Amino acid sequence: MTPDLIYGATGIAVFGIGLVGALCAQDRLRRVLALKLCSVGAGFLLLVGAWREPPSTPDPVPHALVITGIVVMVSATAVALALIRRLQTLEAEDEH
Amino acid sequence: MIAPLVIFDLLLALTIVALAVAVLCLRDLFAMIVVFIIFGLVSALAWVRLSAPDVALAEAAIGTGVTGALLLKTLHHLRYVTGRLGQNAARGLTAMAPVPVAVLLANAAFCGLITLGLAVAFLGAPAAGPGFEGLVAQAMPQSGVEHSVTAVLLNFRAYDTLMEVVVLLAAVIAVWQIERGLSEAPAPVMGVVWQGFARLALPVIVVVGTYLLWVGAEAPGGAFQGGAMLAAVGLLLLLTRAYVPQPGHRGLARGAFVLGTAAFCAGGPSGGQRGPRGL
Amino acid sequence: MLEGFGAILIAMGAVFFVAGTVGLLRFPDIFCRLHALTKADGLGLALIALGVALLAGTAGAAFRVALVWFFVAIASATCSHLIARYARHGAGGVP
Amino acid sequence: MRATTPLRESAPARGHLPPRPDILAPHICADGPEPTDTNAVPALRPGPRRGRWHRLRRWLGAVLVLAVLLGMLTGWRAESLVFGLPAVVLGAMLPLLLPRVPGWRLSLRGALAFALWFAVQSVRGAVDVARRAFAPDMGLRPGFRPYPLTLPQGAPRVMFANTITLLPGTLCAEIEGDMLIVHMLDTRMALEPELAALEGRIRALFALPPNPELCQ
Repeated sequence: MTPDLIYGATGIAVFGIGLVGALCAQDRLRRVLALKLCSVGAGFLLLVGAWREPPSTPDPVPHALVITGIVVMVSATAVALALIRRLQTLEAEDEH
Repeated sequence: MIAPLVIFDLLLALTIVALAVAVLCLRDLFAMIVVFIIFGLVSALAWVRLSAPDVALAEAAIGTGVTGALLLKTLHHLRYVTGRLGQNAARGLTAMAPVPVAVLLANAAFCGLITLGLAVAFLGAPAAGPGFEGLVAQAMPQSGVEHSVTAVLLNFRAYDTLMEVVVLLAAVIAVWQIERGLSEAPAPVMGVVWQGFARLALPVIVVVGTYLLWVGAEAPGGAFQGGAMLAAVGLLLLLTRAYVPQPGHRGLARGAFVLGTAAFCAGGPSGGQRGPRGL
Repeated sequence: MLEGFGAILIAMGAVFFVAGTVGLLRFPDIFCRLHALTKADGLGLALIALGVALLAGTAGAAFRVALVWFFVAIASATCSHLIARYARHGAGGVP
Repeated sequence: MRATTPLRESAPARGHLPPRPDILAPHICADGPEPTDTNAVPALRPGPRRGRWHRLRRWLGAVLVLAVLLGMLTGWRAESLVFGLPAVVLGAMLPLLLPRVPGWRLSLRGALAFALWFAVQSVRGAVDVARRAFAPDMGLRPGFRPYPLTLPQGAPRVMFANTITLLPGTLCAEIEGDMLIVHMLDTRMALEPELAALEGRIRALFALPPNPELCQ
């Protein structure tokens, strides 16, 4: 039982949960969050791939990739949330 | 005999999965966002266990902090819109058109298949051979910095990082265009205790954010993490109403963003800090 | 010796965190829960920070830990004040 | 059925109210109706150094503190100043964007005494709440109590509000003008003596005159 096995399983589970949420969730905010869950799950898998037994240091390239992924994900989330705000306003005006 | 750290890892893993399920299941949107923030922080803790402190810092600051602020802003806007109409529960506005149960089931089955495939691929992958760490260690003297993750981000894969700064810029421009003419929910009045906190915290956040940026050259830290701290400064200023966004300032802000990206193209690692600030 | 003392402090801090969490679960309303969070967790964090500073040994690390403790303490007092204020005003918060 | 907090604050029990002449005139002791006007607190400020020179001194003090912070974090390395110097200057300027509050100064003796007292009180508060959390009968009778503020605006008040939150059984819920709304875990406890003692300590910490009658 090493951390890579435990957290590899966690990553797969989180990715799966996120996928289910992204396809099945009923409200928009939750779908965006579900996609973010997917990205965290993928981050887990990349980091597990980079992990080495403690005396040796982990592989820095996947680490850099995950950081890039986090930044890109926050950009995507910002755009998605702005779209949600716009949609809310439009719908609210329609009902008015 | 199981080592205590393994028990800790297992507990942490279970917590993460439980929190992820809770994000999908909680009915109250505010509770969902709070649980999501906790999920991000606990995953960051797990990433420290995978000896990736840089990534954990980035996830805590950007993936959880900035994202959480954006989510709360969206929820605030949502409640503002619904409150102004005085009807129509908050859920109604975020909800999408109902989907037939059969489609839902098909989707779930599809997800299950993909996840299963992922698991098979993960377990069937060959045992971890040597990755890039040898190559990175060889090239480290040429990079001019002492921390390997920073070297990969800013030196060896600089085009990749440039791309991500451009993505940030594109996102900021897209958000500006989408929100053009949208009536903003006013920032809440927070009171004197909050003002006192901001007065104390603002300068320290600036200094600590800059320190993170500086220390990225040799230890965990870096431009994006420091940039997220500086983004927090902007948020604090908005929440204290010390700065009220005005249409006239937009051109100035746009210029600053484009300049930041241009500065990064010119090769300065400091250009990266400009990007996250706008979010 | 120093390690043992640090470990004892961290364990005591953990006990206070457990107490705070039990209070959070048992106390009847949001204001009482804030009491549990600010006081018990505040002392728990202080003890853990002290223990970690002892274990870390260097002055620089101790300073960073002290800085973290200071800001978490102020932020927790401010946050609990804001939450209580918000809860008193009902769902509004924006007057 | 457990008692929850009623949302209205109730007047304190008669027996707990000590005679406090200053309560009758809180608006005189506090710094007047206009909170942003520094000139409204002449009686409480012993040294009349004000105006531009005073603000510059405060700013330089902030720069000094931030520079020490940066030095401690970076291990006093000279090359950190490339990023550090602009950050320190900018950081010290940011609070100027916030509404102005009266200046303050710390007394070293008051600060030492306060730190010691604060440590003891936070242990008391935490033990009290932990005992209640584990006790079968939590002994709660929550409720709100008003408490008139006599401390001047700005840092002393904020410090007072934040420290109340760490005292046993009390939590600062709101500041309405010159009235502080305190949430108590047990409204049978005596509130005024504790808060009056805390007020005295804060006055000592900020080198303010000890008794509020002075300002009349």
